[in-house]
Order: sequence, then structure tokens, then C-alpha cells
Amino acid sequence: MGMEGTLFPAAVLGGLGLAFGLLLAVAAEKFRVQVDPRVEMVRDALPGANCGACGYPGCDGYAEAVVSGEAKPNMCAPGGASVATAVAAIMGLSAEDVVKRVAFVKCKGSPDVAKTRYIYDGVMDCREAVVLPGSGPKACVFGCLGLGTCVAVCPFDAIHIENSLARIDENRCVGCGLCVASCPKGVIELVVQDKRVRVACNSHHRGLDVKNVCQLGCIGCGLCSKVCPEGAITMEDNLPVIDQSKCTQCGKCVEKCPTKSIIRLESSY
Amino acid sequence: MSLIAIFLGAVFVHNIILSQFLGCCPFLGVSSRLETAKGMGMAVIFVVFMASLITWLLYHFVLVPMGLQYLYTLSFILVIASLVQLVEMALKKLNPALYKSLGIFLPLITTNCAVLGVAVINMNKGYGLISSMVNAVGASVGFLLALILMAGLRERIDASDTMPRCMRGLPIALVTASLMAVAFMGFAGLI
Amino acid sequence: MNEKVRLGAILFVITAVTGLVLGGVQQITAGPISKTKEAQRQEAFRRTLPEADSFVPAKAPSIQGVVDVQEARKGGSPVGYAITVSVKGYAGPVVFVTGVSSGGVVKGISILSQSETPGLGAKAGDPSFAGQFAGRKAQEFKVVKSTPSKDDEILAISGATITSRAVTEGVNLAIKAFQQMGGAK
Amino acid sequence: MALPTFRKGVHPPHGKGHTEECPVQWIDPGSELVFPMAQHIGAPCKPLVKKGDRVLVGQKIGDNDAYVSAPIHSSVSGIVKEVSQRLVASGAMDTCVVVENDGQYELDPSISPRPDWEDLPADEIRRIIREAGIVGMGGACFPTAVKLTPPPDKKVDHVIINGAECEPYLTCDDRLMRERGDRVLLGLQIALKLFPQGVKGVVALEDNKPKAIEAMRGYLDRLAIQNVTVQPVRTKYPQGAEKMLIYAVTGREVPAGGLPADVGCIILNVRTAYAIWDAVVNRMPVIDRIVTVSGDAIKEPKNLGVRLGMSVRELIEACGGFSVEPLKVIMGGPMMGVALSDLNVPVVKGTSGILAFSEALARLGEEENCIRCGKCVSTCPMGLLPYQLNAEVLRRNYDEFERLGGMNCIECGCCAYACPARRHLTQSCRDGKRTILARRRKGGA
Amino acid sequence: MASFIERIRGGLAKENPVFVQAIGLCPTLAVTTSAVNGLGMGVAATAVLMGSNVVISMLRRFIPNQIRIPAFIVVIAGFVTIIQFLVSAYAPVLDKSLGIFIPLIVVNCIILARAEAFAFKNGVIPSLFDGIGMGLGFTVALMILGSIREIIGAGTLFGFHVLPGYVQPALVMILAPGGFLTMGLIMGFLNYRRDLARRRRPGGTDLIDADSDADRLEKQTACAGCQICSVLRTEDDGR
Amino acid sequence: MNRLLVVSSSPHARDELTVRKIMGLVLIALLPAGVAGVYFFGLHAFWVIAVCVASAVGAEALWQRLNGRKVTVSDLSAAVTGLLLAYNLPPDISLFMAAAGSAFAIIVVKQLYGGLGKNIVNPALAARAVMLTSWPVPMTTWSLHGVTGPTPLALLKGVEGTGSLPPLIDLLVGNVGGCIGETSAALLLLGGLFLMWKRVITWHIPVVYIGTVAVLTAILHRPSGISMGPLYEILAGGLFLGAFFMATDYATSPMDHSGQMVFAFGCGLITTLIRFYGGYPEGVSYSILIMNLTVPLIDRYFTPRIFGAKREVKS
Ligand SMILES: Cc1cc2nc3c(=O)[nH]c(=O)nc-3n(C[C@H](O)[C@H](O)[C@H](O)COP(=O)(O)O)c2cc1C
Ligand SMILES: Cc1cc2nc3c(=O)[nH]c(=O)nc-3n(C[C@H](O)[C@H](O)[C@H](O)COP(=O)(O)O)c2cc1C
Ligand SMILES: Cc1cc2nc3c(=O)[nH]c(=O)nc-3n(C[C@H](O)[C@H](O)[C@H](O)COP(=O)(O)O)c2cc1C
Ligand SMILES: Cc1cc2nc3c(=O)[nH]c(=O)nc-3n(C[C@H](O)[C@H](O)[C@H](O)CO)c2cc1C
Ligand code: SF4
Ligand code: SF4
Ligand code: SF4
Ligand code: SF4
Ligand code: FES
Repeated sequence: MGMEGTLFPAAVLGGLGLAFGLLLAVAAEKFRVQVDPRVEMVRDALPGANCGACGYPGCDGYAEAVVSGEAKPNMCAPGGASVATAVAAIMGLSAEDVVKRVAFVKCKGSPDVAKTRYIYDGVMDCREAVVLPGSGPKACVFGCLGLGTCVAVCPFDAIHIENSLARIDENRCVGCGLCVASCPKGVIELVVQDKRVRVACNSHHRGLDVKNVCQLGCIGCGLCSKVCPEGAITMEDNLPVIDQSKCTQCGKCVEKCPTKSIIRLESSY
Repeated sequence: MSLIAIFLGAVFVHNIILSQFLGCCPFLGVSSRLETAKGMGMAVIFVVFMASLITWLLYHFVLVPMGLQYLYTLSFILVIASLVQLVEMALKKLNPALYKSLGIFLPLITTNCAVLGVAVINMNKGYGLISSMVNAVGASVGFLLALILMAGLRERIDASDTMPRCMRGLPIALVTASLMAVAFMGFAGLI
Repeated sequence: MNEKVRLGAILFVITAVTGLVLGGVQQITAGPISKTKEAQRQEAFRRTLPEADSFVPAKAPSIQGVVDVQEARKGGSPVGYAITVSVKGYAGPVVFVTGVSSGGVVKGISILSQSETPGLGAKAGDPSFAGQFAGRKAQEFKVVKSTPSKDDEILAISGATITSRAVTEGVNLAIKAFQQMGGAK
Repeated sequence: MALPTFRKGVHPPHGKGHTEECPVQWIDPGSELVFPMAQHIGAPCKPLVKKGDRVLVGQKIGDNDAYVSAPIHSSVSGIVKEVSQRLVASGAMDTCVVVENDGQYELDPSISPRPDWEDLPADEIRRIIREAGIVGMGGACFPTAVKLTPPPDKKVDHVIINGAECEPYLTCDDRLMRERGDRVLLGLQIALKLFPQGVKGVVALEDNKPKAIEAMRGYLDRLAIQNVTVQPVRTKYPQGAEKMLIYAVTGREVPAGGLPADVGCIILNVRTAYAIWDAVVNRMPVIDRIVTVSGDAIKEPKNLGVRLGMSVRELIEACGGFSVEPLKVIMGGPMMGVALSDLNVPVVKGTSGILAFSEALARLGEEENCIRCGKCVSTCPMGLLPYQLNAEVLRRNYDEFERLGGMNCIECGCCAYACPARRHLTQSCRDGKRTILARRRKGGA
Repeated sequence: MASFIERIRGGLAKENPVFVQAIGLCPTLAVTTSAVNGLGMGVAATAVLMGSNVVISMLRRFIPNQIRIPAFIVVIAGFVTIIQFLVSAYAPVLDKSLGIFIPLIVVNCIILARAEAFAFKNGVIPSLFDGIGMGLGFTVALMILGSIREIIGAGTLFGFHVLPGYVQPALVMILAPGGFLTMGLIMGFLNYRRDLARRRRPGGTDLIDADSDADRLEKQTACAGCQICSVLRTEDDGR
Repeated sequence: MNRLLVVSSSPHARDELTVRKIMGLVLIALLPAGVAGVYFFGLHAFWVIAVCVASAVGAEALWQRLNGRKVTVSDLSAAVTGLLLAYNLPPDISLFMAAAGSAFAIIVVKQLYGGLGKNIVNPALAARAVMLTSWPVPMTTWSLHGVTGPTPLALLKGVEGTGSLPPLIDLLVGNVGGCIGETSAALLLLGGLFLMWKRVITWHIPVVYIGTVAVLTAILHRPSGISMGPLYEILAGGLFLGAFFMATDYATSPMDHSGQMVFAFGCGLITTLIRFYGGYPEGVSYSILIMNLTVPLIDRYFTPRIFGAKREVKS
């Protein structure tokens, strides 16, 4: 044995190693398929939550889209600015500024101020409720039903129902917009987080009809648009629309609004 | 033991996952959708068969004559890893359609206990070439069976909206595997 | 030289070195391993025939299931046989040694390998079951499930009748082999 | 002998005993009548009158040029009070013409018997039907003139009168057949004339209306009609759904996504046939109908003959009001009707019943986990998997809903009726269908 | 030193290969029929892990990127074989009860994963500690599983009777179903604790840390840990 | 009228059968067989039943309370599970084991999956299988009138030599060794027919299941032991209990009748194979458990034909 006992295995194994090493090297050469390595890199830079906020099927899909130039590097909402910068660096681009946007529920019509038309007996889900007469039990057809369809879709646990109204936890909201798409009433909107003066009503009905159903509804009086020193507010279809690029957050409209339909969000909201 | 007995035994009685605990990672990792489970199962059948064949030849025509049986672990895994990689590269180039459905599972299989496990079991049991092949196919068909059943069950489990949050995903899959193993004990003694 | 050969060479070096090391370790441990294995075997034989001091292989009669026969000697003279049998248990083969003294008495059994259910069939090696054979006349044993009343009856392990039967069957095989080799003297 | 029927379905207690022996009682409307401009499937009408105009009974007050539409006529004479948004049965606000009833019931001059009605050409009959505002009065309100104009490649060989009235509680069709079955048959004769020779007429009704069957057979004999048969079918809900009825009568399956004409059938409600007769023979448009007012919260359940535009409240008052406080008031039958949130909504062409239920009958029970009993599967007449459709919709997996054939759901309610876990299966099918249709519309545009 | 302790802590808790990463399930489930077996397997795997980590980090400049995976495998398999020799020479009982799972250490994703993710990128000493940490984590997890299963399934712990005689142990726990069940319930319990802790934290702070179900599911998919598959897949794209 | 009206989507009517009524009917249907069990096996059998039901209901209530969910024990499904588990236990089983098994059925097999209707295998049977594996001896010790003895199926299988086969009439009334609730074929049949009459179950599963076993036992032969022909085979053991009450469990059987028949055929096939060639004398529990695993696949491929659609392979 001796020498032989140790050299033999070395030779056999070495031979195997050599054989397979060569085989693989040749095969790798022969069967090469080119894949852009940047896809992998971008994929690694993404948070991997697969939330779909970017609008692509999961993080993989988005990574491919970024590399192919189809998507911008700053579309991953959960990742925020840091990820955008990282992705941009991989792609050799500069990340455009990512302003944090969050969801906002444009309705304050809790049951104590807004009328209910009937007692709803059915699936506790807004999308299901709107197939019922009058698009749900709430007398105001524009208002939040508070049955929480948006709560269920939010992957970040950022929405809760309080006092029969959906409420966004801005600390958690990443602005993915899934709730916006899920709400059958279209009462959620994505807004720039820093803009605190917002219109908190979604009713396009005439003032009288609004008054009939909700104490806090916008009656479309237009005082806000008159009082705004920047001319940032226009009335469209009985609702004020704030041009946030002009708005200086002065809050004059908030003071003037007779129904408190324009609000200034406290940061604790 | 007749070949049929070896085969049925490997599929049902000594199911590679549910009673031998080989290949648990892909079993739990690739069973959340039926379509993927099918692809994975097919890929495993192919690889286990090839690997068993080559390792059997290697063992009986190289290692045994040279008295180097103790090198089986090293040489088997080397062969399997290379084989899988080779097949994958070839598939990717030569048949991209098949690669799309099977190929993506191949690398996962390299680090799958089932492949090496079956080769080692064949060796330990002293099976001949034919018996080894039958056992290999049986074991991997057993893998496919367990995987498909699991995938079906998981599609249903994942749809449960009342499941405790903390059980979602892997924990409940493990409990399900446990119940499957309990059920499969009914096959005990059949072969 | 091109890249491929370089890669191959490196892999060659790694595997070769590994092989070298393994070869070395094998050399070192081969002794202890075979010693341990042998010691285990001898230990099993000794347990079945405690009075013997050495065991030498003997020619086994060709009986299906009998895998090995050792002649037990004490001070050079034969005192019995240690007969290894392999039988089909509940979950796979059960391999064990039966010691039969030259006087035709079963001296004990010792399990070499089995894959029975822990807590059930795996108890076959426990004295409560295996011990029943020791000291009994070599004869055809039968398994019963309630307290044995006859000398040839063996009480089954509760919940593991199949294993009990298999082991008893194996003992019977060993006895058969013993008788074919001349039987009690 | 087993009567023909369809597969699956349910047997809800039919509750028709309250009203089936109540002859139709005609009541006069109060001072205000409301005519919604959308009482049919298709384009809503545009008001043809304005505030202050005087209108007469049978005068057209709304119309639309669209092919799939049907005009609206006033059912009283009086002054137009306003044209405005009013609450309608669907719970929405809709454009309505409101007429102040002057109690004169002055007929529009165009309305007079048509002596030559038997010689009218087919196209003229279709025009008359359209002008009379006839829509399917079985509840679907599809414009009948359109329905009676099948594409030329469809060979129609059956015109079926749907007298099944499978909805529990409703007896208006039953009463109509018993009291005015002759006119229904004549209406059918007129419809048959629109098609080539040899087309068979069939009056199909459930065998829980033996008197109506007898009456219809009697009218057939009396009128000596040869090409029409009366076909009793088994009492089972939803026997009156057109696909089910066609299957029971002819053994043919309307292909998924197809129309009755694809299997050579045209299917008309009894009251629709009556309206055809009235329009062709009397030049009378649709201005009234029979409404069953019933349910355990109604003091005296009745079959009322009413002018369209009357409010639900008036009908209930005509029946003595409520005996107990109702929990739920339904327009239509309990299986497919619409629950009302307000009683001040007008009766329209499709209103077959007003049902008021007390707590005991109206509580649906709390929704629980699906126990996978399979009752929804074994009752769905369309062969769908309601439990799974429900789950997919709740998970917002509408693609899967569509793939599973959810669009074939006829919203009959069998599944939800049968579900012991009280799951709102039909509701989620509605959501699924609605969402997919909306998506298709968006995709198409 | 602090960072070494950190590595060990990570292996034990935060990155625990079994309970958190859920990789290397086969040996975890198969050999944990008793605490001793768990310990034995854990020690064997730890030895391999330490050895391979050290050797690979030593060789990391020598091994070219393209053939690193085969090289890792060879090194690991070498150590496994050595362990096999040692066990069968000096611990025959363990050899019997661990059986086929000793050679299978080769394919244990944990070891490959550490080679790839750590040893190949770090120096010898950190790699050693990484090996110790991960190995300890593996061992402890295996022992926990083994202990639970042994106590309930056989009424003993390390062979000593711990259950009162009148309680009949539930054999199922030391058979196949018991392995899956114990593992599933422990993971469920750990998730429950995480969820609880998270709910107690006032408001999510960091975005990604507001870790959603989706996030957690992504992490816990049995094979997501080692990334070997993606490494192998892109092998030929390097350069 | 001053309060708000209730509005819901149609239909506005519901069948009278509720989950609770269904479970109640199952309990009623099971009652006679249980009474027979207590009569033949003695008072301990009664305590086993009581403990199982109490433990199941208690475990469900406790779990739901601890998890802050609505306590749904009033739907009686936990009671059914407990009762059926008891019916599947030997009469002399220890009460501790019975309670543990029952709690296992409810918590691990049912509640971890989300409760009623979400479980993937039959809770009672899974618990029984786990108990059999855990405590094989007590779970296979049968007694009748206080005397331990083999079950008819064990005799048929020839695994236990002693004893003579009981006559058919004893199988019908239940005067044979076996689990508490499985022995009285006649009373189980009665209960099953009652459930069919009450529309709780349909004929598909029981008839196909029992039919398959009858046909297969007529064709095949036991490799060892005694062959007594199909009638004896279907009346012996737990086939009637399994076919009428356990294979029909809603949560773990297919939805469509076509799928149910496939499922029942599978149960019958595996039952016969286990009884004739397998390791156990009885195969009903395991065959149902095994087929439970296939239910999602069966549900996927055996669906009703959509009205008006051509039969096409759905995938
Ligand atoms: C998990 C499990 C393991 C078993 N293992 C064995 C075994 O190792 N040996 C055996 O003879 N029977 C085994 N059996 C079968 C039964 O325990 C037993 O053989 C059968 O029920 C009849 O046993 P008895 O004749 O002792 O009552 C096992 C059963 C189960 C459920
Ligand atoms: C666009 C469209 C075209 C239709 N065309 C016809 C038709 O040509 N012939 C017909 O009998 N019904 C036609 N229908 C009506 C439907 O087949 C069906 O009768 C109507 O939806 C009411 O059916 P229901 O009462 O069973 O719900 C049409 C419906 C729509 C929406
Ligand atoms: C579930 C269901 C039940 C129906 N029941 C009836 C009925 O009992 N009587 C009836 O005339 N129409 C019923 N219909 C409407 C018919 O399908 C069909 O629309 C009508 O008979 C066509 O005639 P029409 O257009 O004149 O209304 C029902 C529809 C559905 C979907
Ligand atoms: C017909 C019928 C049969 C049932 N059979 C069982 C059974 O075999 N085992 C069980 O645990 N529960 C059974 N149940 C009760 C219930 O369905 C069971 O708790 C669910 O499996 C829990 O999701 C049955 C219920 C019905 C209506
Ligand atoms: S915001 Fe929209 S989805 Fe959310 S509760 Fe309100 S209505 Fe429902
Ligand atoms: S609140 Fe809306 S926008 Fe914000 S994270 Fe949740 S789903 Fe996305
Ligand atoms: S799914 Fe639709 S068609 Fe089927 S029973 Fe339910 S409501 Fe009727
Ligand atoms: S009827 Fe209800 S409980 Fe039964 S399967 Fe359908 S949805 Fe589920
Ligand atoms: S350890 Fe992963 S497959 Fe076995």
C-alpha cells in the first residue's frame, strides 16, 4: 500500500476533476447564451418585496424592464430614494429625484356626519357592496364605504379603518398605489407627502344634494378658489382642485371653507 | 425482490420525501404552484435517472476495481454537479422551449439530497444496474407524486383567508407534509 | 496556453490534492475502522456465546437466510456456533446472530442491523424479548401473544408481532442450520 | 310521468298561496306619476316633453333613435310637473318625467282599435311593437322588437311563451293567463306571423299552476289554434330562465355566450305577448301592468293592475299597508328582485312584484366559512363552480373568474339560496361580471 | 473580536440556517429523532463547515471564479469523507443512526451557501468564526428539534427518562410525520412571535422593515437562502 | 315605518339548511350506532365518546378565544369531529389519549388551516392515524363484553389465528370486536339513509365506495387468510362508517358529483388493497386520508360541464 494508497486516489480524483473541468469549460464556451449581467445586479439592488408597485410582475420583471431601458430606475416605491440611486448607478444613469408620494382618502364622511341609506347585508367588501342598489349603503355615492377593500390590498399594512373610514398611516405607506386601484369609489388618491393642504371630499354633486347627505361634504361654493392668494385652486365639477405646484401651504382656504372640506393635515395624521 | 415491487415500494411505501426525508428543500420550495411542481418533478425524474446510471457505472467500473469505494461521496457529487450543469447548458442552447419549462429547475436539483441520496441508496442496497434504474425511476416518480399532491393542496391552502397569519407559507406546508406522511403510512406493508 | 486548460489544471490540482489527503486519511483510519467493525462483530458473537473466547468461520449449510456461521471455541475446542441470519422484518431486513451451544441450547441472540420502527420492532434486541431465547433448548419456536405456557412459546413484543415472528423465524433458521451441521452432541 | 325540465336548480318554498286566487284588482294612481327614462336594456330615452306640457294617456314622452331602445309613454293625462333626477328602484338617481295626474285619463287620439290588424306586414308589426315601447316584461326588459328581429342566418322554429313564473310569491303571470289567456295566445299568433310558416308556438308553464294550464288549454280550443301547444314543465327554480326553459321544451342548449336564436328559439314572457296583442290590435302602448304585492309583512296580499309610474308606496297602501314592520322590501321576486331602500320609487315596465318581508323571512344569516358542501355546485343550473368564483372574486383574481366561466352566470341565485354557510355567492358573481365587463369596455375603447 | 461574536450570534439567531433560512431541511428532519442524533449531525456538519470555510477562504485567490462551485464541492466532499472515516472509526453508533445523511452533508445548502456567500469573500479567521456560528446555529436547531421529538416521542432526553411513566410517549413524533410537524409548528411559533413583536412596535419605521407577509414569504421558501441555483445558472455569463 | 330597510344582493331567500342544522343532523344520524357501541362495549365507551366530544369542542373554543377569533363551536362541527373520532377508537382506549387525539384533530388538522372547511384532510381520521402510529398497542386492542379478542377483519386476514368468525347478523347489529362506532352496520346504514333523506349527503360517495369494495373483494382473493365473499367484507370493519360519514366529509371530499365518484372509487380501491395485501387488517381510514390528498387535483379536473359549452379539457 503506502505510496500507492495515497497516490491512487489522487490520480483518479484528479483525473475526474480534470475531465469535468475541461468538459464544463468547453461546454460553457459552446453553449454560451448571452444574458445581460446587469439584470441580476439590478434585481439584487431591489428590496424583493414583489409588491408590484412598479407596475411590473414582481422585482424580476422590473429589473428586466429597467435594463432593457423600458422602465425608469426610480419606480420602486418601497425601495425609495436609496434603491433608485443604486439602480441608477448600475445603469449608469442619474436617479431623478424621488418625491415621496402617499395615499390620501378624500372623504371625512363618518357615520355621525354622513347619512346612511339602508342597512347593508352582504359581503363586507367595498367592491362587493357597490353592486348593490345605490352603489352601497352610504347616501353619498362618492364617499368611502369603510368596508376595507383597500386595507386588504395594502401590502404594507398602511391602511386601517377608523370610524368607518379608511385612514392612511403615512409612515408605512410607500405610495405603491395598489389601494387607489382597488377602491371602487375612487376616493383614494396619491399625493405628494409634503403637501399638507388637501381637499378631503370626493363629491361632485351640487351643494344642496351634498348637504342632504353629509355635513362635512364640499358644497362647491368656491370660496377657497376666491381666497387663494396664489390662484392655485380651481373649481372642477363642483370640487376644488389644488394645483400643488402653486400652493404655498398658506392655509387661507382651510380657514375659509365653511364645511371644513379643505384640511391641513397635521404631521401626526 | 421483483422489479415491480422495487418500483411500487419506492413510489408509495418508502416514498423518498414522505418517509425518507430526501429532497425536502425542492419539495417545499417548488410546490406552491401546480404548473411549476410538474416541471420540477419531470426534471427530477430525468436527473435522478441520469445520475443513478452514471454513478452506478462509475462505482462499479472505476471505484470498485481500484478499491476506492470510499471516494464515492466525492466522485458522485462531482459527477452529478457536472452532469446537471452540462445538461442545463445544452438544453438552454439546443432546446430553449424545453429549457423554459424544465431547465430553470435543474440547478436547484444539484443541491438536492434526492439525487445523491438515491445514488447512495442504490449503492448501499447493492442493487444491480437494472434494479438501480428501476429504483431511481420509482423514487423520482414518488417525488413527482408527492410534489404534485402537495402543490394541489397548497394552492388550496394558500387560498384560505382564515388561516392564522403566522402559519402561512412554509410552516403550514410542513404541517401538510406531516399529514401527508401520516396518510402515506397506510401504504406500509403493501410491498 | 488557453484559459480552458488553465481552469482544468486548477481543478485538477484541487481534486488531486483532495484525493491525496483522502488517501492519507484513509490509510490512517482504515485500521481503526476495520478494527471497530471487527470488534463489533466479535462483540455480537461474544454476547450470544459468552463462554467462547474465539470465533473461526465455518462452512455454512446452504439455507436461504443463513448468511454466516462461526464456530465458537474455548481454549481451542468448539463449544458451539454463532449463526448469522437475515430475515424480512416489518420495514426491511433484520440481521442478527444466534448463538447455539454444542449442547443444543440457545445461548442468546444479538441484532446486527435492522430498520424496524423505533419503540416497536426496534425493541427486538431488548432483553425483554431477545432474552427469552437464552437458555432454551434448540427447537422450533412459536410466537404467542399472551403469556407463554409451553417451552417453545415466545411472547411477542406488543405491537410488533411481525418483527417478533421474523426474529423467531430467524432463530428457527439458525437452529435448522445448527442441526444440519451435526446438531447437539 | 316526469315532466321536462333542466339539470340542477333548487326548490324554494313557492309562497304563491297568498295571491294565486286573487283576481287582478285595478287601482287608480294618486296625483304624481314618475316615469324613468331608462326602463329597458339599451339606450335610455330622451324626454320629449318639458315642464308645463300637457300629456295624454298613451302619449310618447321619451324616446331614443338608437336601435336597441324603447319609447316611454305616459300612463295618465296631466301636466308635466318637472323633468329631473329622481330616485329609482336601482337606488340611483335617474332622469325622470314627473306628471301631475289630472284624473281625466284622456286618451291620446292615436289610440284606437286597428280593424285591419290581421293583414299587417311583418315589418309594420315590428315597428308597432317598437313604437308601443314593448320590452321583455319577464324582468329583463330587453326591447322586444329587437328580439323579434333575429339575424337572417338564424332559423327560428320555436316561439316560446314563458309562463313558468318560477319566482316564489309572484302570481301576476298566472293571473294573466287565467284571466286574459286568449289575448296572450293572440299575441303569440301575431309574433308567429313574423316568422316563416311552420314555426311552432309553445306556451310553457310550471305544473304548480294547474288552473293556468287548464285555462290556456281551454283558450286554445276556443280560439281553435293549431300551431300552438301548452307544455307543462316541472316546478323547479329557475325554470323560467330562458336557457333552462328552452332546454326543457326543446332539449337544446343555448351555447355559452350565445342567444336563444342560435338554437332557433324566441322566448317571450306572457305579459309581453299580451302587450303585443294590445299594441297591434288596440294601438295601445305599454302603460300598465299587473303587479303581485305580497309577502308576510303585507296586510292583504293582492294582484294589482296598476299604471306605470305609480309609486311603490301607493301599491302597498292599496293592499292595506304593512301588517308588521318590514325588514326588507323587494321589487321583483325573492330570488332575483332588487331590494329597495326607499318606497318612493316608481313602478316600471319590468316590475312584476312588490314583496315585503318581516324579520323572520328577510334575515339572510351571517356569512361563515365555505364548508365545501358542494351544494352550490350541484344547484347551479349553468354548471359553474360558485364557491370558487366567490373565492376568486374575493381575492380580486378576476382573470381566474373569467377562466372558470364566471361570465356565464345568470345571477339566478340558486347557489346563494342553497348555501348553508350563507355565503353571498351571487353577489360576488355580480361583482366579477361587472368588473370584467368594465375592463372589457375599457380595453375595447 | 466583537464582529466574531456577532457572526456567531447571527448564526444562532438572526440568520439561523434552520429556523430562519429554512435550508438543509433533509438532515434537519431526518436525523432529529433524538437529541443525541441531532447533536451528532450538528457536530459533523459544523466540522465540515469550519473546515471548508477555512480552506476555501485560504484558496480564494487561487480558485478562479468560473470553477469555484466545482472546487467548493470538491473541498466540501473531501471534508465529508474525512468525517465519514472518523465517525465510522470512532463513533460506530452514530454512524448507524445518521446513516446515509453523513454523505448527504455534501449537498447541504448551508455549507455551499456559506462557502459562496462568506468564505469566498472573507479572510480565514472570519470564515472560521462564520463556520462556527452557522454550525452552532445548525447544531442548536437540530438539538432543539431532536429534544422535542425525543421527549414527546420516546419520553426520554439524551436517553434519560423525563416523562412520568404513566404518560405514554407519542411514537409518531420520532417518525417521519413528527419531523415535519415539529418543524412546522416551531416555525409557526417563531413567526407568531415576530408578528407580535411587530404589532407592538408603534408604527412602522423603516420602509422595508415594515416587513410584509409578502416579504416574509419571499424569505421563507425553503430554497431561497443559498442562491446556489442562481450562481450556477449564471456561471457561464461571467467574465 | 321609520327604521332603515335592509338591502342585500339577490337572492333574498335562503334554504333552511344551515351549517349548524347540517352538523346537528349528522350528530343525530350517528346517535344509534353510538348507543349500540355503548351497549356492546360497556360504559367506558360512553366515556370515550364524551371525552372526545368535550375535548374537541373545548379545544376549538379555547383556540379561537386565544386567537381573538369568533368562537364558532355552536356550528357543531367540532362536536361531529369529536364524535367521529370516538367512533374510530377502540372501546378501551385511555381517556387521556382520546382527549389528546381529539385536541390534535381540532387544533393541528383543522384550526391551523383556518377552521371549518379549510382543512385538507379529515380531522378525525388524521387524528386516528396519528394515534395509531403513536400508541399502536392500545389502539389495536379490541374487547367485546370485557373480553379481548380479534376483530372480524383481523380474523379474515389471518394475522391472529384464534377465534371463529362471527355470523353476519352480528356484523349487522354490531356484536363484534372493533371501534366504538363502526360495528353496527345496520344502524350506520340507517343513519346514512337518514342523511340522504335530509339532503345532507348524496348517494354518490357511499354507493360508489361500498360498491367498489364489493366488486373488488368479489374479484380478488386474499393472499392469505379466509375469503368470505363481498357481503361479509363490506359489513365487516369500518366501511359503513367511513363511506357514509367520513368519506362524505364536505371539507375533504370533491365538490362535483363526478369528482366524488372518482374519489370514492379511489377509496374503495385502496381500502381493498390495504385489507388484502397491506400491513393493516383495515384500510378505510388510510384510504380516505390518502384520497383526501388528491381532492384538490380531482376538483381541478372533474368539474361540471358549463351549460351550453362543449366539453373541453380545462387546465
Ligand atoms: C407506526 C407503526 C409502526 C409499526 N411498526 C411495526 C413493527 O416494527 N413491527 C411489527 O411487527 N409491526 C409494526 N406495526 C404494525 C402494528 O403495530 C401491528 O403489527 C398490528 O397492528 C398488529 O399487531 P398485534 O398483532 O401486536 O396486535 C406498526 C404499526 C404502526 C402504525
Ligand atoms: C346586444 C344584445 C343583443 C341581443 N340580441 C338578441 C336577439 O337577437 N334575439 C334575442 O332573442 N335576444 C337577444 N338578446 C337578448 C338576450 O338573449 C336575452 O333575451 C336578454 O338578455 C334577456 O334574457 P333573460 O330574461 O333570460 O335575462 C340580445 C341581448 C343583447 C345584450
Ligand atoms: C333566473 C331567471 C329566472 C327567470 N324566471 C322567469 C320567469 O319565471 N318568468 C319569465 O317570464 N321570465 C323569467 N326570466 C326571464 C327569462 O329568462 C326571459 O328573459 C324571458 O322569459 C324572456 O321574455 P321577455 O323578454 O318577454 O321578458 C328569468 C330569468 C332568469 C335569469
Ligand atoms: C356529512 C358530514 C360528514 C362529516 N365527516 C366528518 C369526518 O369524517 N371527520 C371530521 O372530523 N369531521 C366531519 N364532519 C364535520 C366537519 O365537516 C368537519 O369538522 C370539517 O372537516 C372541519 O373543517 C362531517 C360533516 C358532515 C356534514
Ligand atoms: S377608501 Fe375605498 S376601498 Fe377603502 S374603505 Fe373606503 S371605499 Fe372602501
Ligand atoms: S396605502 Fe395605498 S399607496 Fe400606500 S402603501 Fe398601502 S396600498 Fe400602497
Ligand atoms: S353561479 Fe350564477 S348561474 Fe350559477 S347558481 Fe349562482 S347565480 Fe346562478
Ligand atoms: S354552498 Fe356554500 S358552503 Fe357549500 S360549497 Fe358552496 S359556497 Fe361553500
Ligand atoms: S437538504 Fe435540501 S434537499 Fe435535502
